[in-house]
Amino acid sequence: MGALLEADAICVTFGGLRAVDGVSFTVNAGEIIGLIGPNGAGKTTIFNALVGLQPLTSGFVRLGGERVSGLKPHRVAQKGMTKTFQNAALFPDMSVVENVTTAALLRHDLHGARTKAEAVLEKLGLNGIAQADVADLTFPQKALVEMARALATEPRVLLLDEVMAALTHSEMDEVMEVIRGLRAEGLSFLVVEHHMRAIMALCDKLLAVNFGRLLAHGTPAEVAANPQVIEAYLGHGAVGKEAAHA
Amino acid sequence: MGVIQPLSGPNAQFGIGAQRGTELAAEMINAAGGIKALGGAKIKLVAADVPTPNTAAAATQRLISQNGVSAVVGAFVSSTTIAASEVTERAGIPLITFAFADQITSRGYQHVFQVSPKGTVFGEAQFNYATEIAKAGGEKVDKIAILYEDTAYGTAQAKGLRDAAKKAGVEVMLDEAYPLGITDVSPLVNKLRASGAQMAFPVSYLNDSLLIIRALRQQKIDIPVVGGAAGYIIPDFKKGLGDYAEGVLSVAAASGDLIPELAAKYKEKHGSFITHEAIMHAAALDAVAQAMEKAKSSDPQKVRDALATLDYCAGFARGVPGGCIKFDKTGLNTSAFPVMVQWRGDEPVTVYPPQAAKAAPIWRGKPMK
Amino acid sequence: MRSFLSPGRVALLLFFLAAALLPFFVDPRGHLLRVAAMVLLFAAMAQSWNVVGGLANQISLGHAGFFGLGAYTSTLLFLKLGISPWFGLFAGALVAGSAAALLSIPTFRLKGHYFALATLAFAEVMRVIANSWASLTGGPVGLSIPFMGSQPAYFAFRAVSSYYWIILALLVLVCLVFHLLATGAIGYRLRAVRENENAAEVAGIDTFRVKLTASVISAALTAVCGTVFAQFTFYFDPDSIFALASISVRMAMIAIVGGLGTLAGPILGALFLIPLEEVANALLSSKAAGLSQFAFGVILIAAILIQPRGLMAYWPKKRHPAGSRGA
Amino acid sequence: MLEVCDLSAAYGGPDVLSGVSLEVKAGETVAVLGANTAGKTTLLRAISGLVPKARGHIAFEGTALLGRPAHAIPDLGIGHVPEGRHVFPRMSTLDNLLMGAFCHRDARDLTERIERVFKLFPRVKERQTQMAGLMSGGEQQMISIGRALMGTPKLLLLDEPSHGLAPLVVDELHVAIGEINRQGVSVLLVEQNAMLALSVAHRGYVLEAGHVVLSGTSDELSADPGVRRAYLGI
Amino acid sequence: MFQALVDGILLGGVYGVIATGLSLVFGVLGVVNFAHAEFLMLGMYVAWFAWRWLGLDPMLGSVLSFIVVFAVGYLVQRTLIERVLKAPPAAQVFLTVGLLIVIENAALMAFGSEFRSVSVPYQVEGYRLGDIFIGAPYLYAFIAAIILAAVLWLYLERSWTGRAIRAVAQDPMASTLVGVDTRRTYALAFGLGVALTAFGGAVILPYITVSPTVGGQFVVLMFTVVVLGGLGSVAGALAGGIVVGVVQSMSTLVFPIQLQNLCLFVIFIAVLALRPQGLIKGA
Repeated sequence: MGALLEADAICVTFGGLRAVDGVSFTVNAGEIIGLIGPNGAGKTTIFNALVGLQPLTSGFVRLGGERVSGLKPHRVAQKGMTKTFQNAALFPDMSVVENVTTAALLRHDLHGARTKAEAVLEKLGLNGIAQADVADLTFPQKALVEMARALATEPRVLLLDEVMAALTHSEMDEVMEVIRGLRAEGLSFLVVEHHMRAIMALCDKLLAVNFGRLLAHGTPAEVAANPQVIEAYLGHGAVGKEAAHA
Repeated sequence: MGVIQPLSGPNAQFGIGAQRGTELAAEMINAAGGIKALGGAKIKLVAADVPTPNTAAAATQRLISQNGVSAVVGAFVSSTTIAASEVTERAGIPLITFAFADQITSRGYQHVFQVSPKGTVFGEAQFNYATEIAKAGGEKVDKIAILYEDTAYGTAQAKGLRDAAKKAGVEVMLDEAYPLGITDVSPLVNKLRASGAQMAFPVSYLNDSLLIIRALRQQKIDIPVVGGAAGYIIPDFKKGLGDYAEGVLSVAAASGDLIPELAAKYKEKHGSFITHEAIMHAAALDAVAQAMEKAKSSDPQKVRDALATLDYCAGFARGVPGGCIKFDKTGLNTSAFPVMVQWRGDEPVTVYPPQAAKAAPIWRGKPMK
Repeated sequence: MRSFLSPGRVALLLFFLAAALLPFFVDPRGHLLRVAAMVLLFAAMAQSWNVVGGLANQISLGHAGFFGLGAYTSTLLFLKLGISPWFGLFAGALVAGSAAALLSIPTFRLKGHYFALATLAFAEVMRVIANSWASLTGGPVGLSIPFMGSQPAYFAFRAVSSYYWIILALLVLVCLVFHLLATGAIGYRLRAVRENENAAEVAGIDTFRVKLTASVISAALTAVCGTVFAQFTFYFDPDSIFALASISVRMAMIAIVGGLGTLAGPILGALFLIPLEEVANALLSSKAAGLSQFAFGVILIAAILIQPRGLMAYWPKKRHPAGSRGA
Repeated sequence: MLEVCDLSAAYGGPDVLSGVSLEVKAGETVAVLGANTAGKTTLLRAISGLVPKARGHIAFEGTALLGRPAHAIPDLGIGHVPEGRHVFPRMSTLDNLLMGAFCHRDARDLTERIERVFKLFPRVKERQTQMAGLMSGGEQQMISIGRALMGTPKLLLLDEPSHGLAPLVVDELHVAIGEINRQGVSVLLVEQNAMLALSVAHRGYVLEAGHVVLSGTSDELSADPGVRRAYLGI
Repeated sequence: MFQALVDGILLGGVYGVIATGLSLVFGVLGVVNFAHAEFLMLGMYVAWFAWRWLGLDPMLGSVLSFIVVFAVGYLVQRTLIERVLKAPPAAQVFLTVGLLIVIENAALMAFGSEFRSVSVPYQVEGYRLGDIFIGAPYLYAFIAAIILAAVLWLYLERSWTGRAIRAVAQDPMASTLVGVDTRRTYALAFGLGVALTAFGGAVILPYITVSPTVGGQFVVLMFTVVVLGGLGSVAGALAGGIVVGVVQSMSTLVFPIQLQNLCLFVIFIAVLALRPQGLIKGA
């Protein structure tokens, strides 16, 4: 199997409600895949299910051909997949470098982890704020630090949950540059993003979800032209009469 | 002189009574001219609150090194006393107590004196006296129940009861420990009723004793109940039970009617009758004062030696059944024995054994000869 | 952390130096030294609690359970088998550590109030067992350490100062362990778990193992304190050794009043509270029963309301004194 | 009716809203559009007094709102349907509606008010004795709106009513919102579903990163390529 | 066997009311009140003094206990608890533990340490149903507890303030949006919670003694009941009370009474571990 990450008909049910309903997709090495859909469509639940924070009701997740569904998140991280959180879940009582070092401990001893953390911060251009208290950071900085923390676990697949929310256009460009750079080193990404501009510019392929189901997948242009997707986003009426909803 | 008593916490009631006893004894000695051999030196009491054994060690140490006490009197609670004695023994200070766990004088310590009989002796007496009274009342007892709280005091006394019953060939139908501070005794009483025992021996502090007596009445169980000191012979027992206290028998270490004039003084001062813990601790203090007279010194070591050879039969010592304080090698008062008291009106009256009795016991409503 | 001699470290070293010199200036058998020994012992206990309560932010109200296990294990080994309490010390640590590991299985998911309740019940279970299993534990009568003069091999000394040295050494040891935990790899992981468990998991931290390690270490250290306490006070009984207010809550309170999760917090807290209590007991207990305990409670409430981060918050510091924000 | 002047707000960190000004006239439906973290919800929360650190000026029928305790605001005639619906999950539908009239608990016309809600949402009537927490998202949204209407508001704040709902239900709500407005209640509608919002509203504002970047009538905004771009990047 | 069952139910009804207060406080404020049992003690003292000075039977004195302790609770909430509502659990735990120590020792200073007990005529009466004995005070306390539970249910279900309390418990933000003053409601709920417990304390006075340390005997019991019923669930607390009463009573048929509490603790830890939301779900 060529796919690095494979989700096979994953379902998540919360007390009768099907939050994720039979979603399947694959991510190949070095790909950047976008996951789009309106609020409440189940994107974050899919992320949580992939990394093991949310137990699956059915279906499988495989990483590099090896089954990772059913493992605890730290085991999944060890296998090479981790995620960032929607509202930057940093460890608030630690400095930036401490936050990143903690994650680097997964594959290094304390000394090695510090070195690794500094290297990651350097790569993301964050060495200027390495000693800062995370409470003092701006939102974009927090998002970057969280990305740095995730990178410190040395993943093969990184799931980014709205890292670009509330960024200005130039900040967004910077972050996209970083992501592209990492992809060039062989890292794969699955990103949830609301800024369509960023998603369109960044992703190789898009997955669109709504009501926990996959609506469409394909190149950004294909997906953006899909009537169902437009309707999910703009509400019906936006695409005119041809978009009779099923 | 140091006085350690539980003035707060669940046993405070007894500690306060005991402290009042020591205060009364000290006042009387001072009023009579203090320790004459030391030029009329007055006794000064330094009190410390020891609600738990943990605090006892620290408080005792403080009395010894900060206040330079010659001797320590107290405490009412057995475990607290044991904790304190570990300190006094190591410091070479005499400790005189009324607490009656067997361990207190069975460790071969040189500086511990127990004015009362041991807990097991109490248990034995509780059983023997009661069966003898019953026999005199024409009732042969061969099935009994033992109920006790799981404290040092309760377990020691229950052991005495158990052994005495075994010796007398009486069957123990129920032998049940329950936690201190039990909130509901109905399972206990259910078990008692089902056991078919003819007589019940509860060993408990006040809360449980009230609960047990009331529950028995509710269930119309008329098994005689013979209390094991502590909760059964303090003023609140009567306050709590009212008329149902009348006629309840209990074993006791001492009783106010043995020293009527001193008891009257106490009552005048505090408004209630003198409890046995007050008498015994007063006697303990009295004994130390006598030892000082005898040693002509307040040096702890000399006081200890004088105590070891003391034979004192006056003052508060007369309140101890047997009338004297005389310690054996282990530090136990050899002349003391427990008595049986029975509630008559507002006070318990000594009814057994005959040599100490002030009135005849009443068995199932009938007075005995 | 860069310079070895930060003001904090200097203060801490000065404290230990002063503590080491104290016996030369006061009566070696006296009360003052005894109080000082209690200060150090309670500082050590609070520091042990701090490993779980401060670093992992799990509020345990049941550390008396481990404390008592230490005291009972070493004392029973000595009384029944004649094994020196010096070995009993390690046996106690082992028993308490195992108990902590067992307790972790049902409680590791619990947080905040639920964890506090479960640990409280654990200590109560220990107390009931010690009370009821009289053939082994001596039951409610408690256990006495036999008096046998000075026998260093059996942890028995005449002078208070000997115990004082041992307790001081214990405190140094516990502080060292705490420091290594706080600054080592596990310290990073513990703080991460404390602050955001999900994020910690995703960052590759086995949160269960981290919490387990902390609670086992904390329990073992507490048990060592229990053994030393038993040897020092010569006597204990189930009600006092497994007590909620005077052991479990006090350990936690000293750490909190001093500064939760900080190295110096428990020492500051013990230095402040234990003498205060001693003075209150000496001055007030014969005046009005309950007054000193009342004062103790008022101080606790005041400490929580005025400065929940403890006395350490008043120590001038550049950055955060790892506070108590929970997830 | 409602005037918001130079409103800024933050939750401890950087400003979520900075210098927002807008107004709602009596009888109007006004939409506020914008991406996820643009500050729309904060705007509504600030009007309802739930953002203690809000600065600037908000006036409702001439009464200043900032600084007033949150629980005193509904009585002025402002109903707020919060994001995520926030029904009382372990209360029956009927009790949920009754809670909406808490400010008017002595009013005599409570039954009539309930009937009016039932008329608007017949489905709510069918399930009036059920626990609200067990009902579907759409039904919960109807209860939440009904609850706000029980206070007979003059202005209704609606926060993402179509969030996570199936298209058919969204249609139903859309009709109901129009009806509510026709009955004389002004509406301030926050939506991500831009086209739906504009089809109901008379006017609209577009928020981006805490600033108002566009405003105009619904028709103007619907035709604006900027709005399309902001949502789909095309 | 049946005797134990009946005893357990009678006892459990009262446990239920006592624990309901604790559960209500947690349900509405999200604070675990470790000092809750101390309000039981206060309620008992109020009823005792009402009996002593006014000659009121504790069954009637319980109403007075309810009112007085409600006022105390209201004040405690406004002055102390309110300030830690949003604080981390550690602050809440230790604030209430401090409160426990303060109240207990204040009572010790004010009332002395002696055990006090009322004496009322029915105290030593009992009823007999076949082989089963029912002590009159147990029966009366049970009836009083059931009546109070019914009144509480009506209050929470039917009155405006009762509904507001439930609303705040379920969603404080939405409650504010419909005009409920949450601060006042919190204080009301706290006062009500401690008053319920005080009432429970008063009605058991005929078969129990009161002293400053009586609260300590009920702490773990209360928490077991509440955790069993689900923290925050009022109906669950009542059911939990009965379960605990029956377990406590039945366990003595098999185990020594000494181990009565051990059974409770084991259940307690097991429930916490397996189903921290409680065994019995309810409103």
